[in-house]
Amino acid sequence: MENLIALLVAAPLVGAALLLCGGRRLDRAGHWIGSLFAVASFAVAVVLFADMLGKSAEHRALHQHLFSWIPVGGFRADLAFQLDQLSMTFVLLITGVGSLIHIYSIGYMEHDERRRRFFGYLNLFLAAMLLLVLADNYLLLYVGWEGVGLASYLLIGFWQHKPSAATAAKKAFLVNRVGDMGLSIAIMLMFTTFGTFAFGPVLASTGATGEGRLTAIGLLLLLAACGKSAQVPLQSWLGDAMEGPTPVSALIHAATMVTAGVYLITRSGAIFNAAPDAQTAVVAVGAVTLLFGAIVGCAKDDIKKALAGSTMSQIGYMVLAAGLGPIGYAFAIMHLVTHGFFKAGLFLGAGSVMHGMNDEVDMRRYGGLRTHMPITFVTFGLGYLAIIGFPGLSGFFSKDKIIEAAFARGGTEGWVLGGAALLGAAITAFYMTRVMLMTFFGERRWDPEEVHPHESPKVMTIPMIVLAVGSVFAGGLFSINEAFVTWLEPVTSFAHGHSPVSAGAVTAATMVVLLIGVGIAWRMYGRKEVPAVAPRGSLLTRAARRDLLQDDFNHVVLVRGGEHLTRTLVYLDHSLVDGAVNGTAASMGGLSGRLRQLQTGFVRSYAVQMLGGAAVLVAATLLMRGV
Amino acid sequence: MSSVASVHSLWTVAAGAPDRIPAPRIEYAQLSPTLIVLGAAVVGIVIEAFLPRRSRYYAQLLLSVVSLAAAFAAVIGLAAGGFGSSKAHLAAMGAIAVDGPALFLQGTILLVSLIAVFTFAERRLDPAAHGNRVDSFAAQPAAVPGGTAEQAAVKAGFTTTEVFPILLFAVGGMLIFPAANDLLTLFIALEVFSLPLYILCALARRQRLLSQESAVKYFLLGAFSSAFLLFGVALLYGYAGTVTYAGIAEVVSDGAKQIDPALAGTMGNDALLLIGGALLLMGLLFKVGAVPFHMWTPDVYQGAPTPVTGFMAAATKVAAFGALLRLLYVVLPGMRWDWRPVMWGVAIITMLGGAIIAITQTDIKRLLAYSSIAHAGFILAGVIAASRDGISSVLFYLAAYSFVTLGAFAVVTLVRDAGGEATHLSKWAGLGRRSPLVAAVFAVFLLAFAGIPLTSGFAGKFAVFKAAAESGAGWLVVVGVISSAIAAFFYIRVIVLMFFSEPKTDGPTVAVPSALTSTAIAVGVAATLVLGLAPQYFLDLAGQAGVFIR
Amino acid sequence: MADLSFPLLTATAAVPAVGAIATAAVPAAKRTAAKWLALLCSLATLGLALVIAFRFRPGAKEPFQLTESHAWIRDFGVRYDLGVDGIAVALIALTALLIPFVILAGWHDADPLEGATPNHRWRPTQGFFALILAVEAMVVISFEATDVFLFYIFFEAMLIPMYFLIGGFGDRAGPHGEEQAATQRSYAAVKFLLYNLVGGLIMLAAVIGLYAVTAHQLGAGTFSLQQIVEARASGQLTLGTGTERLLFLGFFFAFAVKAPLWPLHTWLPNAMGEATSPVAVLITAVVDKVGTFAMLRFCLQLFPAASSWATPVILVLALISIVYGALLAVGQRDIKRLIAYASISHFGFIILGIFAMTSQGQGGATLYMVNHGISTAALMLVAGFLISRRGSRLIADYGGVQKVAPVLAGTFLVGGLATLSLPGLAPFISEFLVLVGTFSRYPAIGVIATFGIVLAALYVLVLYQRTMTGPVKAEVGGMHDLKVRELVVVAPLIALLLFLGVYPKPLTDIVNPAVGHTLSVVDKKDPKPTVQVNAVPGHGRPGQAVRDQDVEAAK
Amino acid sequence: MNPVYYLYLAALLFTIGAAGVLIRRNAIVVFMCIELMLNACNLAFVTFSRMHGNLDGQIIAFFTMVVAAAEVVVGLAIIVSIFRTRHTASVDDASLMKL
Repeated sequence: MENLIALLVAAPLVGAALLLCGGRRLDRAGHWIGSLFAVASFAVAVVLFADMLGKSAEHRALHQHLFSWIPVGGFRADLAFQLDQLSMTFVLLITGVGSLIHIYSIGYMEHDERRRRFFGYLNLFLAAMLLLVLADNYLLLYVGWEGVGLASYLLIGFWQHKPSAATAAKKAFLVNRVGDMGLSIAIMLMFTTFGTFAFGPVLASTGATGEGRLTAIGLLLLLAACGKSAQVPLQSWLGDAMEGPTPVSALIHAATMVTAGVYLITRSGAIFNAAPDAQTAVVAVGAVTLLFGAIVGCAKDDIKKALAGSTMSQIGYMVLAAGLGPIGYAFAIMHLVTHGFFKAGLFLGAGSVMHGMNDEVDMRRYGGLRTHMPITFVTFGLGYLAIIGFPGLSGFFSKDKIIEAAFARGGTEGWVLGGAALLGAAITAFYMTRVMLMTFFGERRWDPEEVHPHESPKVMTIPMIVLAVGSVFAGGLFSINEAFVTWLEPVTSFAHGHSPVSAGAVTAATMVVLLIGVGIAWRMYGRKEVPAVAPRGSLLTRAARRDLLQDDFNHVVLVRGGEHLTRTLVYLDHSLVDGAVNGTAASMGGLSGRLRQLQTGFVRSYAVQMLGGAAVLVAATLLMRGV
Repeated sequence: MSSVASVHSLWTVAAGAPDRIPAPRIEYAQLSPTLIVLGAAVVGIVIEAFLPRRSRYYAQLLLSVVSLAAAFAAVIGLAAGGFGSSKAHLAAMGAIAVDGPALFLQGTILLVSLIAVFTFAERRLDPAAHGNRVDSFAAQPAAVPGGTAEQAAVKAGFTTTEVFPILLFAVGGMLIFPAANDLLTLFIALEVFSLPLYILCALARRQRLLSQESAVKYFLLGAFSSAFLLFGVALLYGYAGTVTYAGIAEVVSDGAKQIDPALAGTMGNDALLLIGGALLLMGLLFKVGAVPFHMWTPDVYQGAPTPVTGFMAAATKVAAFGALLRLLYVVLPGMRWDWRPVMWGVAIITMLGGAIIAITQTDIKRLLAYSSIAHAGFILAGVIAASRDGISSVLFYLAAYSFVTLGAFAVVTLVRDAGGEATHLSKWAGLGRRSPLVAAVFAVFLLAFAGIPLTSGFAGKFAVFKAAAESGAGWLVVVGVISSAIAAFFYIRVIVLMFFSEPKTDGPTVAVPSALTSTAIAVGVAATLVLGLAPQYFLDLAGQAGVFIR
Repeated sequence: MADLSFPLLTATAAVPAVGAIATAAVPAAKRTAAKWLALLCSLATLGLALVIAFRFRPGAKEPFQLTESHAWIRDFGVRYDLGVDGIAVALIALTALLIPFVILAGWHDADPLEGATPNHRWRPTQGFFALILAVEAMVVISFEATDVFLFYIFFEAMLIPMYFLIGGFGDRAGPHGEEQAATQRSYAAVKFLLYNLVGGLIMLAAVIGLYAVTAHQLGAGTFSLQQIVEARASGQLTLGTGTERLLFLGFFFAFAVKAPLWPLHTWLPNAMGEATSPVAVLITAVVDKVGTFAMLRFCLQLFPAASSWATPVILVLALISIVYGALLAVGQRDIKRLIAYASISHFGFIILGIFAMTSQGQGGATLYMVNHGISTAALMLVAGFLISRRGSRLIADYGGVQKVAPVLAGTFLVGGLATLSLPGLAPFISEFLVLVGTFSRYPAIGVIATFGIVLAALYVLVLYQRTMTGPVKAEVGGMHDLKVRELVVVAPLIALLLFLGVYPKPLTDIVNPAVGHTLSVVDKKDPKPTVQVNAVPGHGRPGQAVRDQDVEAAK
Repeated sequence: MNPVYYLYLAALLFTIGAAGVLIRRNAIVVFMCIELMLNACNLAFVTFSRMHGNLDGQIIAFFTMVVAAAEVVVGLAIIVSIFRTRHTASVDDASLMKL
């Protein structure tokens, strides 16, 4: 069985190679090839999953060792895979959602002459992402980690002729690199501490080393997670990433890649459990981000950017949960999966809306679309209900558990985190309702002469429907006598949190804040007419539109500062480092010119100098003897 | 009082038994190289006197080549006869040493001169005047430049074939110089090879004003320095009471058997020794062109006819350094601790001075002159080593250097424009484009000068620096290395000029030489590469030759 | 014994040398023939290099294999000693591998300009390819030399052909016309030569010093690396601390200029900027490697004590090179200068790895030499193709190339990604090893060096964005995509980058023993991990951990 | 009378000669000064010969005279030819080559 694991990665990789090197002759079949390999990978995943279910919990972890990758001295990295319940969950999510989005893209990218390349990139992404979750050591994980970064770079900048797209792609890659720095240093630290960086030994030996090192490793891993999962302070790239085609946003920047950080933290649970300070940092980041993203989400008029804010915020929930330790890991992953469904669904919905609206993204130019694109409306609506945590839908189960766990952290910390989570829930309800209302309800704010909204073709709607189904039932399914938790427990270890407030109270509170959020949104956007041009808005609103000025900060401090620094260095390199050498040469020349003057051309001056020389010679000789 | 008596006894002895004066013994066989050359020179004069003008050129050429070749053969014979090592001894009643260094240097000088004769005899480069081929020497040196007499001479197709015997005389002197074993012989040899050179300098066909000026400068300064040298000789004689190297050395190292009271008076007086030694050194340093006695070098090199310059630059240096070595190693080893520091200073300022001043030169011949000064400095570093390695390394360096120099100047004769040789650097721009072969050859010589590996220049430089370092002169080596870095700069400048700059439209033409100059250049290149790639054989030679007889 | 067998190493150097002479001798009219001749010679060399790689037995005890030894200049204690260790084999293979691509890429670089007056004497094309082969020969032999003097000679002599390559051939008509370009070229060439010559001459002083020392203590002066190392090990030869340090500095200076290490780097941007891109590749990918290689082989092995004495300073300088080079790369307007500064940054990594004195560091540094060679070659050659199309080196003159020439852009991107050492491509492995190796001994330095990977991403992506993406510039519009010849050049390099990125084992197997030997000579051991883990080989199951002191107690 | 005085005289003459070389412009005079220096050397030789009571010094003196004569021949030839070219015997005018 374990020999199939490599197949998971290989299939999309082969697809990518074919499509990217195949050249124009594959243009017509390109998208089918791409989807085929994606589906194939999904099929393999299902097979493996079935096999895994057949085994008892302890013996589910599979392992495949291909070959020794980098053996240098004591440093040995293997190309080996590890498929346990955690990886399995991700594999299913990635390949499943991935396949759906491949299919969706067939329709969405129909009119793009570079469609073949697009599917090549998508396959490349799948391969990298699978490598990330299947690696059995941190270095291999790092390969996948940067691989998905590359894929995301290529896909964000897919429409390279748009400078904005190219810039966004670059920004995404650079910000991620900052995170990657953390990961690589963490790996070095593991190597110097444990002499290895394979999951097994490292995670098993955490007890043997001091807490200081573990905290350091934990914080470095957190930095990596922040980069990849767009957590504060490295969140700035996600909004711009929406420059990419919508399927990309759905797959990479909602369902899978951005959740890699959560995977990393959960996978490294043992380290964090042994380093409470690191955990505190994690929950702090999570709490801050979930609010940050939510607030930003409220102010955006660009439907994709609004969803991006929401993604940020939802991942904040997951990180928060992951930071809570054994009481949270399982729920983090669970929310991750459900989120994968409904957020992907929402994005695909948004894509389908744009598809029908000539790629218009400004929600202020939408309105009253529910009649024109019913399927999109329904699927989007279900996704909406799921995300705000409407009772019975997936979001409800996963998010509710996280809030509960947050309180369960105990002490003031618990209250603060719980409060934040609740507040987040309220804001989520608000901005999602806002999106819903502005898009599908109210009067139309678009010109029927120019745009003719229409429902998308089947190849696009079917994936949306599937995802909608997922976002409705997944949560409930998982929660049937804690199926999901028990499934993950061998890997992440689970502990019931003892929350100061009863589970029922938490649920009630969630319901209340949810209603408040929806209510406010209804008063602002349902009752009143939405202006086609954004009003100036309050200070907070304006700040939120600018991502709470965090981008401007980056621009002023990092970009400008960097430019000045490099310019100065270039100048110094020329004037100082180079100048020193040239100066020496020049001074040589000057000296030469001066000495030349001695050669006056007059015999008698020569004679004088000879006489002088003779005198010196004699004097020196005498001095030597001291006569 | 006693001195008077001794002088008186002198007379009585003289009067008493004349037969007691020993008849001088001359080992003709062992002096044969010198004798052959000088004899040939005399014959050359006779030829000038009696042969008709037409046939003189060929007769002279033949004579010089044959005689030089014969002399070289004689040197080889002597060396093979073991005179270089086991049977080394003093000939001509101790006046002339026949030993390793002497033979090695004589061999080098003879080869160099042989090649120099080829460049002297070159008659293809200058455009034929009135249907007669002309070489680079004035038709009628006595005539006023541009005057009617000169034009007549040119019309008549006169050529100064006297240059060959004159050259031979100079060579004769040079052969004696490094072998001279007493100060008198040293002085005479010096004059014997200097005077002909003065004349040769004045004989250029083109730019005769410069030529004459160089001659007069060379002459006056040369005479000036030789006066100092002679005074030094006098003082040393005064100190030691003898002029034979062995004798002086004995006195210097207080090894004199019986000290007669007259000697005791002066012998104690080190001032005589030191001043005399210093002046003697100065005379020799002048000949090798060491700073601060180098002033004549650039002017003379520039003004003299290029073949002569090449000959001077190569042969004079060899001879002078030979003499310097013998003086320092045979006569003054006892006072090593006095002259070594002084020579340190001289070597350093010579290396640096030559290299630095050369940077801003604009005339190729002056450039080479300054480079020769810098090289003198490098060789001095080897001289200072004061070890057997030092001797052999210097010998090797001299051999290597002289061929490179000769070749380089031979190439200079090829690059010509309306006014004769185009020696201004600006004229050399783009030479590599116009005639790559010549430029490449010249580049090889320049790289050898710069001491780039795989050329003889590098092997030589390494040898002398190695010797110096082993004798504890590490910092001298560092200075040498730095100055060769500086020197590299201007050699490279010339290469850049030749290859990387666009040729000028009114640029010079490269004359196609006859077999003579071609041979000279070819030999130069061959020597440069052979001594660079496989120097071991020659190092062995120099190594075996590295012992002076005293 | 070695003398009886076929002199493989000599042959490997001799083939290109002879080829150079032959190529130069081809008459002016037969330009194409010269090109093919050169290409064939370089391929033959590649063949021989592969034979070396296969004949080489990584496991063997003796440090050098395939040795040849002949007397050369007895008076100088110089022997013609050749021999290869793993590092040398890897680098020889790299050299032999790159030269054919260099020749192929420079196929038309030395063709006489259109409308130039035919000159039957002036044969630039023949010269160009002959010089490239000459450089190859000298580089190969300096990798093979186990005699310090022999190495030095070719280390120096190599400058001359390089000098002519830089000064004699450049991009057609730079921004300010041919005249200007010519002057800049000769300036760059002279700068290159003087910097390296000064370095070499200072090294010469040290070489002579070394001779003096050996001659003084061993009776006869010697330059044989092994002999000296053994003598030092057995205590026959003992250098005074001061002497050893002076000699070390003399050697290191030359290599640091060649490498180049900050602040001796300024010749590289000029040289790479002005030279044609194949020659630029020759400089940075092949010739400069001799410098870093020599640090590893000569500086460390001849002067272990002095090396570790100088390590702190050198590490700091290397660190400066890494950051400084990267930052200046970001600030460049000229594509080739940008790549040059990037190389400076990379050489910083190599030197860092060498002087980290850990097996990961030095193994990584060796891999880095190879990988950097390949990646820079890929990037620089593609850049050259780009420049040859537009006739400008300024980044600002490009834009939207990706639209008109997707393949060119794609290869350029891959080259760039290799330069920023993306995992999956070869450079990642070497860079990570260097970082790990450094980190395990000097954590702070390792961390700072890691910033380099962010900066690398910055300059590569900025370069790509400005040239390839965005709206198509008018001048770029008519640009045609890569031709077959150009694809033949680039594709194999990229394939190699991928292969070595996924399966570097063949390389590491060759290199590791050599690195081990070097470290043993320097007498350094890898730092132990703080926790002893009996790692279950590549297995997910937890292995139990024991504290260090328990291990001690167990003993 | 003490022969050392002759040495002093010789040194004096030599110095005068040297000074003359440096001071005088006319080539002929410069040349005469050099001859004076040589003669000073001769005086020194003879004196020392007397002091040491051997004949070497005197013999050398004769050689010196011969050499001096030879120098005159060559020197005058050169000086005369340059005079005929430039119509001046001033050494300072012969300064075309410099720097």
